[in-house]
Amino acid sequence: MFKKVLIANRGEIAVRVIRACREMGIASVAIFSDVDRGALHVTQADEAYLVGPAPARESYLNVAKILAVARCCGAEAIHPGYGFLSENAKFARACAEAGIKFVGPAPSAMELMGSKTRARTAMQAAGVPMVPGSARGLSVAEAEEMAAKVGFPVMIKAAAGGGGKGMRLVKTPAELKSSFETAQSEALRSFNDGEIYLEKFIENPRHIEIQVLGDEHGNVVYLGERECSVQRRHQKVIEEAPSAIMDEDMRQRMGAVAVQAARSAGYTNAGTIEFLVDAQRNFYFLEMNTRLQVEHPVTELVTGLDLVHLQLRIACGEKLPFRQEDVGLRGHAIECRIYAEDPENNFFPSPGKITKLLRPSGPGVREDSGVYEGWTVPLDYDPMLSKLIVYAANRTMAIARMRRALDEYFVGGIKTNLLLFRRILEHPDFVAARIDTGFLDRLLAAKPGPASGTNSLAEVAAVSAALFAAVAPQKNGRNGGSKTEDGKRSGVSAWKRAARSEGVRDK
Amino acid sequence: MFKKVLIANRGEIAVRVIRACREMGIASVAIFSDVDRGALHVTQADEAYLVGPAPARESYLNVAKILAVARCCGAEAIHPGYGFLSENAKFARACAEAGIKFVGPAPSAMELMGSKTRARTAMQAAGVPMVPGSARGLSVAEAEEMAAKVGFPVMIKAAAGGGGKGMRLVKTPAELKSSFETAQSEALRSFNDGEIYLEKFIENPRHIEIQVLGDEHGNVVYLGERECSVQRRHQKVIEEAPSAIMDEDMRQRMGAVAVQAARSAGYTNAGTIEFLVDAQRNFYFLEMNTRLQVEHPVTELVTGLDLVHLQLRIACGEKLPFRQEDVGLRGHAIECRIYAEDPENNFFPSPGKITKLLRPSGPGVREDSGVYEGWTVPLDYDPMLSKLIVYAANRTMAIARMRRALDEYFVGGIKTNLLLFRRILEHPDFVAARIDTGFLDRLLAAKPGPASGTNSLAEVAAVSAALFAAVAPQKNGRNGGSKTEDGKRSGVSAWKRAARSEGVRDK
Amino acid sequence: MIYEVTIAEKTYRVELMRNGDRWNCRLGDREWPLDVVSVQDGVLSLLLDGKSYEVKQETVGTEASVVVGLERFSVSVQDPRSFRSRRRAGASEQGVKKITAPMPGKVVRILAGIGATVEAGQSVIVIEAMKMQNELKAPKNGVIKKINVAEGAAVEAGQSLAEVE
Amino acid sequence: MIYEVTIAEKTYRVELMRNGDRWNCRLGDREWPLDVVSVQDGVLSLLLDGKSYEVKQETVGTEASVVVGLERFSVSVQDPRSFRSRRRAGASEQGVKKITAPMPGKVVRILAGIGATVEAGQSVIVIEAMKMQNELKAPKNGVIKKINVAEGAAVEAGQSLAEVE
Repeated sequence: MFKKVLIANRGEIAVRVIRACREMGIASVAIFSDVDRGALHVTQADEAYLVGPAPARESYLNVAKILAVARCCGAEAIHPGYGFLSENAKFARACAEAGIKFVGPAPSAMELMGSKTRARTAMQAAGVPMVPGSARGLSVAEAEEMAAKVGFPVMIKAAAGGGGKGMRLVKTPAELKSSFETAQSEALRSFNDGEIYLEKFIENPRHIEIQVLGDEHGNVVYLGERECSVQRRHQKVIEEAPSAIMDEDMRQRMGAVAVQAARSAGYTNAGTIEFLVDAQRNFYFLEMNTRLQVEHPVTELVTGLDLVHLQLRIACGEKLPFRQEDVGLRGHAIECRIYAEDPENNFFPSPGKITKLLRPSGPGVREDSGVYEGWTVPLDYDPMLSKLIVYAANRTMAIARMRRALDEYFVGGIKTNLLLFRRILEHPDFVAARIDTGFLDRLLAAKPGPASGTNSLAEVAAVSAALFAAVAPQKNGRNGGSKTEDGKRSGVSAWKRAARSEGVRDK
Repeated sequence: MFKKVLIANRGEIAVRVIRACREMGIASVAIFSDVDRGALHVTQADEAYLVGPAPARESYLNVAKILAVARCCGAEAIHPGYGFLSENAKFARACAEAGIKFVGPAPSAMELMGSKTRARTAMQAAGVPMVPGSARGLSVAEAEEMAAKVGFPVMIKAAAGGGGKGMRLVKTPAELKSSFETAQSEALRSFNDGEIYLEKFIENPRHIEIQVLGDEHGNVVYLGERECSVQRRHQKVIEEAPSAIMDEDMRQRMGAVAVQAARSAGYTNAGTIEFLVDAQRNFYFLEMNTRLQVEHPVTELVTGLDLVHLQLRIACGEKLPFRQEDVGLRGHAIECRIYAEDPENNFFPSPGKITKLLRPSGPGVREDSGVYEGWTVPLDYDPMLSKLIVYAANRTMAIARMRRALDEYFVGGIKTNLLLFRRILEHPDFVAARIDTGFLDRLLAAKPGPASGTNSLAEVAAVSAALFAAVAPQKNGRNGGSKTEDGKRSGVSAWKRAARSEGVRDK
Repeated sequence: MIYEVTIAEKTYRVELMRNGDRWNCRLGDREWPLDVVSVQDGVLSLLLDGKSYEVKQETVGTEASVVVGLERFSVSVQDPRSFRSRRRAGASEQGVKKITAPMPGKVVRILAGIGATVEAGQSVIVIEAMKMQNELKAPKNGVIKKINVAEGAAVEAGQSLAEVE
Repeated sequence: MIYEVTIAEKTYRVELMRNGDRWNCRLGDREWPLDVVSVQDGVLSLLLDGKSYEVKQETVGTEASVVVGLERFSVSVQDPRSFRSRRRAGASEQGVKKITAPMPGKVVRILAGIGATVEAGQSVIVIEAMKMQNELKAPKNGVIKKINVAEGAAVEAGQSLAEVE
């Protein structure tokens, strides 16, 4: 096994990989930008090195600097996490040239899957079901012809696209030309690549993905599916495993396709084949993610495996320690992505200091966090704070458990999306697993109804607010009579100050 | 299902049951003593009622008061947790008379198993293997005769005993009479019951127990075993599932015996049959615990079941939702009992205020805690703070994961046994699963060797101590520049005060 | 002590009376004995008629909330000393209004300069955090009287960025 | 600033020099630049030659420790102002010695009254917590000069219970 691994990432995923390294007896090396000196991944790693200022392109994307650190400290491998350099084939190549193992697939597989049109062609050749449409870049005229063939509505997509950019839904022939041109200019601006293709639009599909794992000896297995249909702007919000619409037959068919896709791409290490599934349970290849996914924990909980351990063992040249028939699914897992954002203000990010952090625990609760009480969430990166994952014997119990865990979770000082999860988990469609990629938008468009019991709770809130203002007594029983410390009153006094300054503002 | 359940307990197990209630949509009712007003179980429950002053006999053992609270608030059932009233058949009877369901077995089963000699007789009749010895109270003469028959060494035991009291190891015939008399007078004093019996002494046995679960419709299943051989003074310190010495054949044989034992006692709800296992893997009945065990989480992790949910469903009259053949074990789980005690000072309890609490999390880590940062652990009860449980694919990985979790765990302000677990988990005998009930005493008797790298770490500690004293800078990067607050310096200033007062003490 | 607490446009008059170690509370025409302890900084445990509430106090920027169980309530508290001035303040909608940053960020654009006439709801300043942009709007019709920041500046939550008169 | 830090009977002379935002440290004849931030109250993150240490400060009763990684070190720190008096104190073993409570508890028995002659290691007071009893011993040969508590009294960690002269 490697003696030392550098983690080219930050936040919860860096902490996740550091934990795996510690469990495997591998020294972990963190990198950090100026604003991350006190970040959790820095304090938890065995070693940590500054790689540049806050902007990611000067630090977490700074290939030369990261490789220099790796060489200098003697790291034998680099784990890229997700995001940042994780799907950057050039970085993977540079690692190889520097004699450092990149924990992921070969650069050639990354490049193949990085181009949507090349991936489409390759997957079609491998017999993977595709959404009807073109497998290569089109002109406007060709697009019009193809659209007529597959039938409206259609999606116009940039070959180099991602994250919803360079994508347009076209409902009628009349809109096609202008949508094509807008998408193309957006793609040129964003990705410096104007290649555009077209697919039939699948209405209200589910997003279901298959986790695959391949070693460097030709063995590839699938580890069941994840349902990721609860999305906002193509960003996953809640993921679960297994999917409520899956049966063993469909799982085996999708799994076989995913393994075939991975094999045909010469894929090694952990990867994910994303599919769209329509109302008739037909599934279509969407794309392959050539890295560890944010939502990998739900697969870990239902399979009992540790994907990061396996990634490191595979990268080290080990064979997969089990075969397909050894993989079994048990129970149900759900993940909520906790973000520093304000769902009541258009999901605007809310960086700042976490003044209070109460974390859930107990039976079936896992938290993969990248923050701590007192940490100031910088405004320079993704606003994800933590992932809350629960496990229970079945979906109903997992939902109940997640609600309980959310009740125990409290983040003070910044806005989070915690209360939004409560709304989702109580929604009858979610409870009944009637979800598709449009579910969350529909939920957000609906006015939240008045919660039951709000009135009497409002009275409790009013009394509590007065108590906080009145300097609450600081006692917890006979032997808990700690003295009131001045520094501990900041919350109350901030409130008082606010009240007073409001009072005098317009004098 | 019940609408409201009262939890007649405190600490982590009360919180554990409250969480299960919340997950099942049951309103939870906590009870508390004067010193527990701010305890976690009080703040987490839906309702909470004072039952008396700090001494347990006036509060958590106050049957009349607890039943009055239950009646008054409309609780339909009482969950007793473990300890306190959980094995008190009189309490179970009083609940039944008050029309409140006791979550546990029938009082008759509790009484049968509560008397060691009666239980021994009943279990022998049911064909459960017993340590050779007497099944009833003996005179000194009878004891001498029996000892000669089974062979020395023998154990002299009080029928009403528990927790190591009224027990004597006798190695030679000459010692027998005086040991018998000492044990008898101790038993009379402690339990007001001088009945004494005798068993052959099993040298260095393993302590392995079988979890059983019976519904009120005659179905009884076993849920695999737990290995609890790491003990100090008959108190379990680390538990794991499965046991490293168990194979499927032995598990089935022990499981069948345990189910037979439970059936013969008319046992319902969750219970545990404890066995001693000798070096030849012969197993002997030790006793039955007629309640939920502290260490139930390791069984939950390897079976994927929730024992508290199942207890409540059984108490409510539901049938077991699975059969024996549906129970499968996967992976390995280990539990450490975190106590407020000082292993370097004869394990003396260390109550007091928890000034800092850093809790482990991430993959495979579960914490069932009864405390929080700022809570003052009262000096009136058991010093258990929390249970740290890990799960991984196999025992080796579970040990590595527990070490990692312990590294992340920090309790400031009081002493704990956290560092002791590190010693245990690094011990070659523990790693090789060469453990028996004498393992921990042998480890504690040995001088801890000098830890590797201590010298350079001592230098880091020295520099850090100076930094703490010098008012460490309070910054975490560019946007973390929070001001130093006076109230937050208590640690450093306490240090300074100590240094100064030592300096002037002898002037 | 009397506090006026406003939640969702409803104002509650809360009177707190110390009673030795405990508190009594009058809300409207009801009076309760309060069993309350501060379990952690900013976290109260409240027992009311046997019901247990864990109440958390939250301040984000200049916005104060109280979280009871699963519900968050934005609260505004007036303490006794600010009563009179507050009433006056409530009556006047004519004075200077500030535009404050709702969260830390960077000023990326200033859309209306000093002296510009703006309408209520018109965007005045754009700030950015975590790659998302937020337009801060004029709170009333008026004229931009002051701009306290420059483009590119880093701002803290609650910082006053501009004033409209 | 110079500190003398004693760990396991070895004393380290640590000199800290502020260097703008940072610190330099001299330990023995080596000098290091320190990259140190306080991540939480009582928790430092220290980077030394690239190695990352999370260091926690712990005070239980009157005993101060520093936890580095998995190791706990009992430390005693003398700051510059207490140097001289400390040296004197170290030299005198003849004066009054206190018996202090190592943890909160209840005094269940007093085994030696005022005026009694005791030997070092002889039990003087028994305190109880969580149903376990702890015998507190005389720190030196001498005579019990003072007893500050009565049987049945509740005591705090670090409280002085008796004095031996």
